[in-house]
Amino acid sequence: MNKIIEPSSAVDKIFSGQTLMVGGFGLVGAPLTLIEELAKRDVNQLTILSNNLGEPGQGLGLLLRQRQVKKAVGSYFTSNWEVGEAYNQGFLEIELMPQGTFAESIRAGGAGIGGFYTKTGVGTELGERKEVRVIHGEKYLFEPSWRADVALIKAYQADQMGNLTYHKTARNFNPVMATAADYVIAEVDEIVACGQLPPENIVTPHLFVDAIVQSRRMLTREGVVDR
Amino acid sequence: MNKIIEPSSAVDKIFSGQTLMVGGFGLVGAPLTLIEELAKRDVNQLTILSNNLGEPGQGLGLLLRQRQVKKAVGSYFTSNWEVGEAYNQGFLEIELMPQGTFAESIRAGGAGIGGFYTKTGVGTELGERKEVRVIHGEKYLFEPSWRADVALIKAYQADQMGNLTYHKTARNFNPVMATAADYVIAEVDEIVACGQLPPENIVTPHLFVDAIVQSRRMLTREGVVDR
Amino acid sequence: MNTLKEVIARRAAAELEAGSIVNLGIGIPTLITQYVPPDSIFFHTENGLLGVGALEPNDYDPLRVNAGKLPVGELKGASYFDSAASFGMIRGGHISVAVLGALQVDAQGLVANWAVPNQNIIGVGGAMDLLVGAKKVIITMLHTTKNNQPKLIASCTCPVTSIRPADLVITERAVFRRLENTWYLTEILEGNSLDTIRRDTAFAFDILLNFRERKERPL
Amino acid sequence: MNTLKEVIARRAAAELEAGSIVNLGIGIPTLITQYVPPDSIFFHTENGLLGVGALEPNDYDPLRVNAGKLPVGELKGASYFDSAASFGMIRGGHISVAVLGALQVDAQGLVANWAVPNQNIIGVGGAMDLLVGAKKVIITMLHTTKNNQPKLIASCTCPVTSIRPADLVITERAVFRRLENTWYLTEILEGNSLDTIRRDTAFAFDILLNFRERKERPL
Repeated sequence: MNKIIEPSSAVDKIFSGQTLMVGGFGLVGAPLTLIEELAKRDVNQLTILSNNLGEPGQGLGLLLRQRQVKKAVGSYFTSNWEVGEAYNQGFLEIELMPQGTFAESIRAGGAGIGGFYTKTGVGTELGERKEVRVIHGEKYLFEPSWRADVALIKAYQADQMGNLTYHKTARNFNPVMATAADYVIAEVDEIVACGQLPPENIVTPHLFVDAIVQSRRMLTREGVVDR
Repeated sequence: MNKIIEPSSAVDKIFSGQTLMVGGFGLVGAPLTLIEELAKRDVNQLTILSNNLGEPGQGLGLLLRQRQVKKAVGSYFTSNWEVGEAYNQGFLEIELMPQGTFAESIRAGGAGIGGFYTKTGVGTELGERKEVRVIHGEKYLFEPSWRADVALIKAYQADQMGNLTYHKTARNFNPVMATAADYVIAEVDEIVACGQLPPENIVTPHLFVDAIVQSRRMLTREGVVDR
Repeated sequence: MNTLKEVIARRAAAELEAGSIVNLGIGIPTLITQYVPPDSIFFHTENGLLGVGALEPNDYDPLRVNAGKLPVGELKGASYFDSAASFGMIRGGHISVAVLGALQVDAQGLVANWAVPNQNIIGVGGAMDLLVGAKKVIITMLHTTKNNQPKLIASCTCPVTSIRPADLVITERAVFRRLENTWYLTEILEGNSLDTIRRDTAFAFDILLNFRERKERPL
Repeated sequence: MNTLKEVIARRAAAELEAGSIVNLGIGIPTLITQYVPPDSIFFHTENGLLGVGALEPNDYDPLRVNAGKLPVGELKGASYFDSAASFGMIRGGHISVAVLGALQVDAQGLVANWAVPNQNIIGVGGAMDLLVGAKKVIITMLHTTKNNQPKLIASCTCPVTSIRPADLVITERAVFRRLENTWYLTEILEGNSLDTIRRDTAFAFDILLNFRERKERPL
C-alpha cells in the first residue's frame, strides 16, 4: 500500500496510444516533473486531455515538440504557437471544447455520469453536429463524459495515504482529473504523515490516488526551475 | 451587503406553494433553527427537497405534522413513520429518487446543467417511464436537474461575507443545495470575521449565500436542544 | 439470531482485502467493522466520510454518523465530503466493495433490497447507486425468511435494486460466488450440510468447494 | 491606444454595482480593476478564484493567476475552487456580470469573440460559458477596427460565441444598451459626436440619452 514512488517508476505505467489527462492551467498547477520524465520515454501517439498544451517547449509543449502527442483535447491551445503549427502540418489532431464543458465532462467521467446537457455552445460552430434538447424550456447540448487511462495531476500536499490539498489557483483541473482515470499519479510538493491534513480540508480523498511522486521541478517568476 | 439577519426575517422570504431545499441527513446537518421558525408561520403547500423528512415531530417532521408540506422529494422517508401515514391518508405526495441521483440533480441545477445520465435505477421501478440511452456501450437513465425558490442550509462557520465551512458529516447535502436555489439562507454555529477562514478551506464561497442566521438549536446525544 | 448475523459478518469480513475501500449497508454489514484488523480497511459511508472508525467513548460527536445515522469514529487519514461528491465516488467506480443486505437474490444474481410488494415505496437511499457503482458487491443475509422460506430464489418477487448482479452471497450457512453468470456454492459454513442448503436454496447453483480466487482470471 | 482602452475600462467600471460578482475577460476588461473602489467588487476568475485583488509587490505567487495567466493578489474573504466548480458558478447563474472583449457585436446582440474566419480554431477558453451563464454581459471594445471598419455590425461575420445577446456595449465613444431586443445609444462619451458614431456603427440603434436604469423594470 505504499503509494510513494519515483517519477521514473510512475511513468512506467504510461504506454503509447493511451489517453492521458494532465492537470494545469498553462504551466500553473501542471505536473512538470512527470511531464519531463515522460518526455524522456519512447512513448507516443498519446491523446492528451488538458486545458492547454503548455508553452513552447515547456510543460506539455515539450511532448508536443517531440511529437509524442497525436491528439489534444482541451479549451485553449492558442497560448502555445507551436500547437497551431503542428496542427497545420498535420501532426496534431485537436478537439476543442468550451472550458466549462471540458471541466464538466471530466467531472462527469469521474462521477459515473454518462453525459450531460449544457447551454454552452448552443448555436455555435462548436455545437454543430451535437444533439440539442429542450429542458425546462431552454436549449441544451448533449456532451458525453470523458475518462482516461492515466491522469497526471499536481497537488500541493499529500499525506502518505494519498489525501491531497492544493495551492491557490494551481488547483484548477487537478481535482476533477484525479477522479476520472484508471491510474492516477499525483505529483506533490510536500509529503506529510497520515493525520497531518485536517479531514475537512482534504480536497482529493486518497481513494482517487494510485501513486504519489515528489516534485523536482517548479514554476517560478523566472520560469520552470529545479526545486 | 450585511447578510447576517434574524431567523424570523430569514423565513419572511418563504411563501406558500414554493419549492424549498433543506439540507441534512436526517437531523444531522439540518437547519433546525430555521425549520422551527418556519413552523411558526402560516406557510404551507410547500414542496420540500430533502433527503428525509426529519423524525416524527422533529426537524422537517415538524412541518409535516403541521401539514405545511404538500410534496416531498428525496431518497429515504422511511425513518419518519409519519411520512408513510400522511402519504396513505393522501396529505402528502412523494417523489422518490435514489440518493445519488437526488444529490446529483441538485448539483446539476446549481451548475447550470439541464440534466444528466446515470446508470442508477436502470431496469428498476424508479426507472420506469424514464428515458434510457446507451452511452459508451452501457444503459443510462436521463434525469433532469432540480432547482428551488429557497434553500435552507446548515453550516458550521460563516465569515461575514457568507463563506462557509462544514462540520464532519453535517456537510452532506448542504453545499450542493447552497448552489441551487434563488435565495439561500445559511444557518451557522459561528460567525467569524472576514479573512478568518483560510481561502483554500472554504467549501461554499460567499457568492452562493444570500443570508446568514445564527443557530439557536442544536443536535446532541439527548436530541434537539437550545444552544 | 444475533449470533447468526455475527457469523455472517465475520465471514464477510474475511473477504475484504487490506487497503480496500468498502461501503457497508445498514444491518448485518455494519457488524463487519468488528472483524477486520484495525486500520486495514477504509470504510466509506455515503453520507460523506471516508475512514469510518470505531466510536471511541471519549470522542462522541452527534454530527459524525454513518449511513444508518449511528454515531461513528474516524480514522487517521479520514476525509469529509458532500453527498454529490460521495455518490460520484460510488457511481464512478471508486469503491472496491459494497457489502449490502438483501431481501432476495435470484438465479440471475439480481438483488432486491429496497422495497416490498404492496407496501409504500417511500425509501431507497443509496442502495441503487451502490449496486450500480461498486466494483464488487457482496450480499450478506440470513439464508431463509423467518418462516423458513428461501430468500435465494429463481426470480425476485420483490422489486429489484439494479440490473447489475451481485458477485457474492454470504449467509450463515453458505457462500455462493457468481462466476461467468452462474452461481457456485464455494463454501459450506461449519455445522451445515449440503443437503439442507440444497433444500433451502431456490436458485440453481453448481458446486465448487475449495474455490480459491485467482486475481488474474477467476475460474 | 492605451488611453482609449483606459477610457473604456473606466466607463465599464462605473456600471458595476458594489457587492456584485464580476468576471473579467482578458484584454480591456482586465484594466477595470484599477477603476473600482477597493474591496467593493468581488472579482471571479474562472481558473478558480473568487476575490481577485491587486498584486501587492511583496505578495507575488506564481501559482496565483487570473484567466490571462497573469499573477494577481487576493482579497480578504477570497476562496479557491476547482475548474468544474468554477464553471458551475458561471453556468449556474451565480456571476452577476461578465465583462468581455469582442471582435464584433451585431444587431441581434450576438457577440463574436473567440474565432476569426479562415484561421485555425484552436482556442475558446471560457468565453462561451460566460456568455451563456452570467446574469449580465457587458462588452468592452474599440468602436472600430484598426482600418476604421465598424465592429458593431448588422450580422456577425466571425463565428458567434453564443445565442445569448449582450446587454451592454461600451466603446471609447459610446454606450449602447439592449432593451427589449433593441439597441439604444444611451451615452455619447466626451469628445464624440452622434454623427461620427452613426457613421461608424453598422447596427441599427435607437437613441435614449439620459437613460437611467430602473431596477424594477428597465424602460
